[in-house]
Amino acid sequence: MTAFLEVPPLLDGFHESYSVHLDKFDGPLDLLLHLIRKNELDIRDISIADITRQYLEYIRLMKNLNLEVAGDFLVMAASLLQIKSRMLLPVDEAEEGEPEEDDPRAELIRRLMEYQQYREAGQLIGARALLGREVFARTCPDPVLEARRNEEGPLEVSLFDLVEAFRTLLERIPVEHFHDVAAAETFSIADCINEILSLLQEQETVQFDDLVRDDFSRERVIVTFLALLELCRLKVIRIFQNTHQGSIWFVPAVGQQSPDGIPADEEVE
Amino acid sequence: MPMLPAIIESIIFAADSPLSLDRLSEILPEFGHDEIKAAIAELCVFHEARPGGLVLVEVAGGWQFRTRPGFQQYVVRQAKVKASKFSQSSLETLAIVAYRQPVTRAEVEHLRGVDCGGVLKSLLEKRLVRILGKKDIPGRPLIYGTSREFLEVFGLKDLKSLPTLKEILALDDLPQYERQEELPLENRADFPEEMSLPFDVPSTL
Amino acid sequence: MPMLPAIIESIIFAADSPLSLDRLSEILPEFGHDEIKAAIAELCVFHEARPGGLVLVEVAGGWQFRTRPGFQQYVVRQAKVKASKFSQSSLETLAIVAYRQPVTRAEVEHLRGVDCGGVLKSLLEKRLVRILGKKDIPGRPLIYGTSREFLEVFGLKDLKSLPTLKEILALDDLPQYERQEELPLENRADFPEEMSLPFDVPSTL
Repeated sequence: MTAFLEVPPLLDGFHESYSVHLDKFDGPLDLLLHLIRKNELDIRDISIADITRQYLEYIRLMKNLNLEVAGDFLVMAASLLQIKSRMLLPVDEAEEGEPEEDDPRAELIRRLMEYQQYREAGQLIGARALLGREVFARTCPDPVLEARRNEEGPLEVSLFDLVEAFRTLLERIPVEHFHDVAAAETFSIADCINEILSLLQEQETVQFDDLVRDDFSRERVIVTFLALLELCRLKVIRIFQNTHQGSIWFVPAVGQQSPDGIPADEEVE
Repeated sequence: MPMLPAIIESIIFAADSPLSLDRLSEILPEFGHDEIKAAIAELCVFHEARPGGLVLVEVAGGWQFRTRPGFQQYVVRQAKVKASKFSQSSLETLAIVAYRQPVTRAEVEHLRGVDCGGVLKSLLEKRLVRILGKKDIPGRPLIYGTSREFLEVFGLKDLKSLPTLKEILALDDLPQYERQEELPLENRADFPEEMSLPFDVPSTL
Repeated sequence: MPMLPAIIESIIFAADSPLSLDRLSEILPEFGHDEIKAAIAELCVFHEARPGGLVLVEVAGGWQFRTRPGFQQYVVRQAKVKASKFSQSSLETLAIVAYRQPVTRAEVEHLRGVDCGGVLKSLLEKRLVRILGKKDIPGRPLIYGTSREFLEVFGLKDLKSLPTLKEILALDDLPQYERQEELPLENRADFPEEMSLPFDVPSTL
């Protein structure tokens, strides 16, 4: 895949008027496959030394042209050098300890072959007659059908739409309203409330222990407890304890209410 | 090269509005106006004569394929199952309820800045949102949360499976190392072109 | 009473999306399932054989009229029709999601060797990929799969009609992704943060 890359203007403006033809690669594996093909190598028996040298030359070229080199390319550079160094070591070096793969290249070769498989699959599906590219469907709504539309069909919306709607909303409003929305790394009270509500949809009663069984950390227990208190305060749940120091149980304070069940004067408040 | 009638057929079929003879002539400069006119006439006769479900008709000054009159009774049978699309306001409201539950109408309205009574009511009717209870503050407002149907519509196992905003935002982020790895410009300038790179171990391999 | 093939033709023509055989049977309860099936087959053959601009194809589990392949050069001339394009990275990513679903972003990135956040997001926006939920492993990462739109756009009957992956030759092991729980992120973590040039890394060599 050849692309026409513009060299971004440098501070000194020297390269400003330059542009070069340079093969553009969709990642380090793509570049490696290209090198293997160019050198007519067998993918199962690549010369790490040659490939590594050419790979690094390419990266250096990109750098000299002030093209941004993605971190992924650098990670691969490090891996190649590591493999190369391991191949320099005497073979009996690895006799102790856990059995290693004999060929230091094995993992890389496997990745390359697997990548090649998906790369080809991508080309195959991309070569199909695509809707909106090679073939087209009718875009004009049928007037007969349009006249009879109503809103009672199944709902069609994706999870991504929902989250995107939320994201757009957040962009509109000040951050302080949402300090707790972009959940911290840790388990938040809001998460825990969601979890409890979710559980209560499935079962009538829930035990405190069920909530902390998987993760009995101090943080989790406190968060869970606070979430329960909050739900209790909101009168969403009721809490029971049969014996002193016994299990804490809780049940929904109100059953699943149907929309018809809303009192007329209370209709959405 | 395909036949002109077939070409015109495909263009008219894919168009989102009726196409006039002049417009078709513009689109197909390699064909004469009269040729195009004749091809359209041929297509009209063909579709009218064959016992099919479509006809080519002239509407609003242009040509368009329509279902054959008399077939409406069949065509409209699918109308009632059209998937209902969500308006931006229902999506936003639903998102707030999903991410902030248990939540009151006042809280939803505070966030959206507009009245949400109608939207909430329609979400309740669609059973995506349910009433969890009443808040213990003056006025005892209703508290809303999402329903089991909500999970079903979005194909979620439970509320925990709802992607967090952070996870979606993370799709735009570059990986950590990519951000920190900006090469200082001075180094590049200092870097002698001909100098062999440290890793360029003589190819003894 | 009109002929069944003509009725089906008008219904499919009017529909917004491909209609399945089952759906057609529901819409036309007065006809037998087998009758409908035979009529569809007849329609397919008819449109394929006549030198017209449309064909009836089976996609995403249903039937839809589309312009005949090869006519795009004419169809796209209408200003409003914009031909969509796919980059190699989106096709690769899409292929991985299609063949490996449900799949996490980390798995896609491991297979491609590059960050895929941006590509995944644009595939989500194009509705070709959807969020299936979260994986039950530590960190609960989002899992992705392909959508119905993916089948429609790529003209596939179902996921089983994806082209078979070229076998990995001469590798004794079966695909290793099951074992690859531990994604090789160690490499990245080992990467010295303070390094100035990528080439300086192997100081240990």
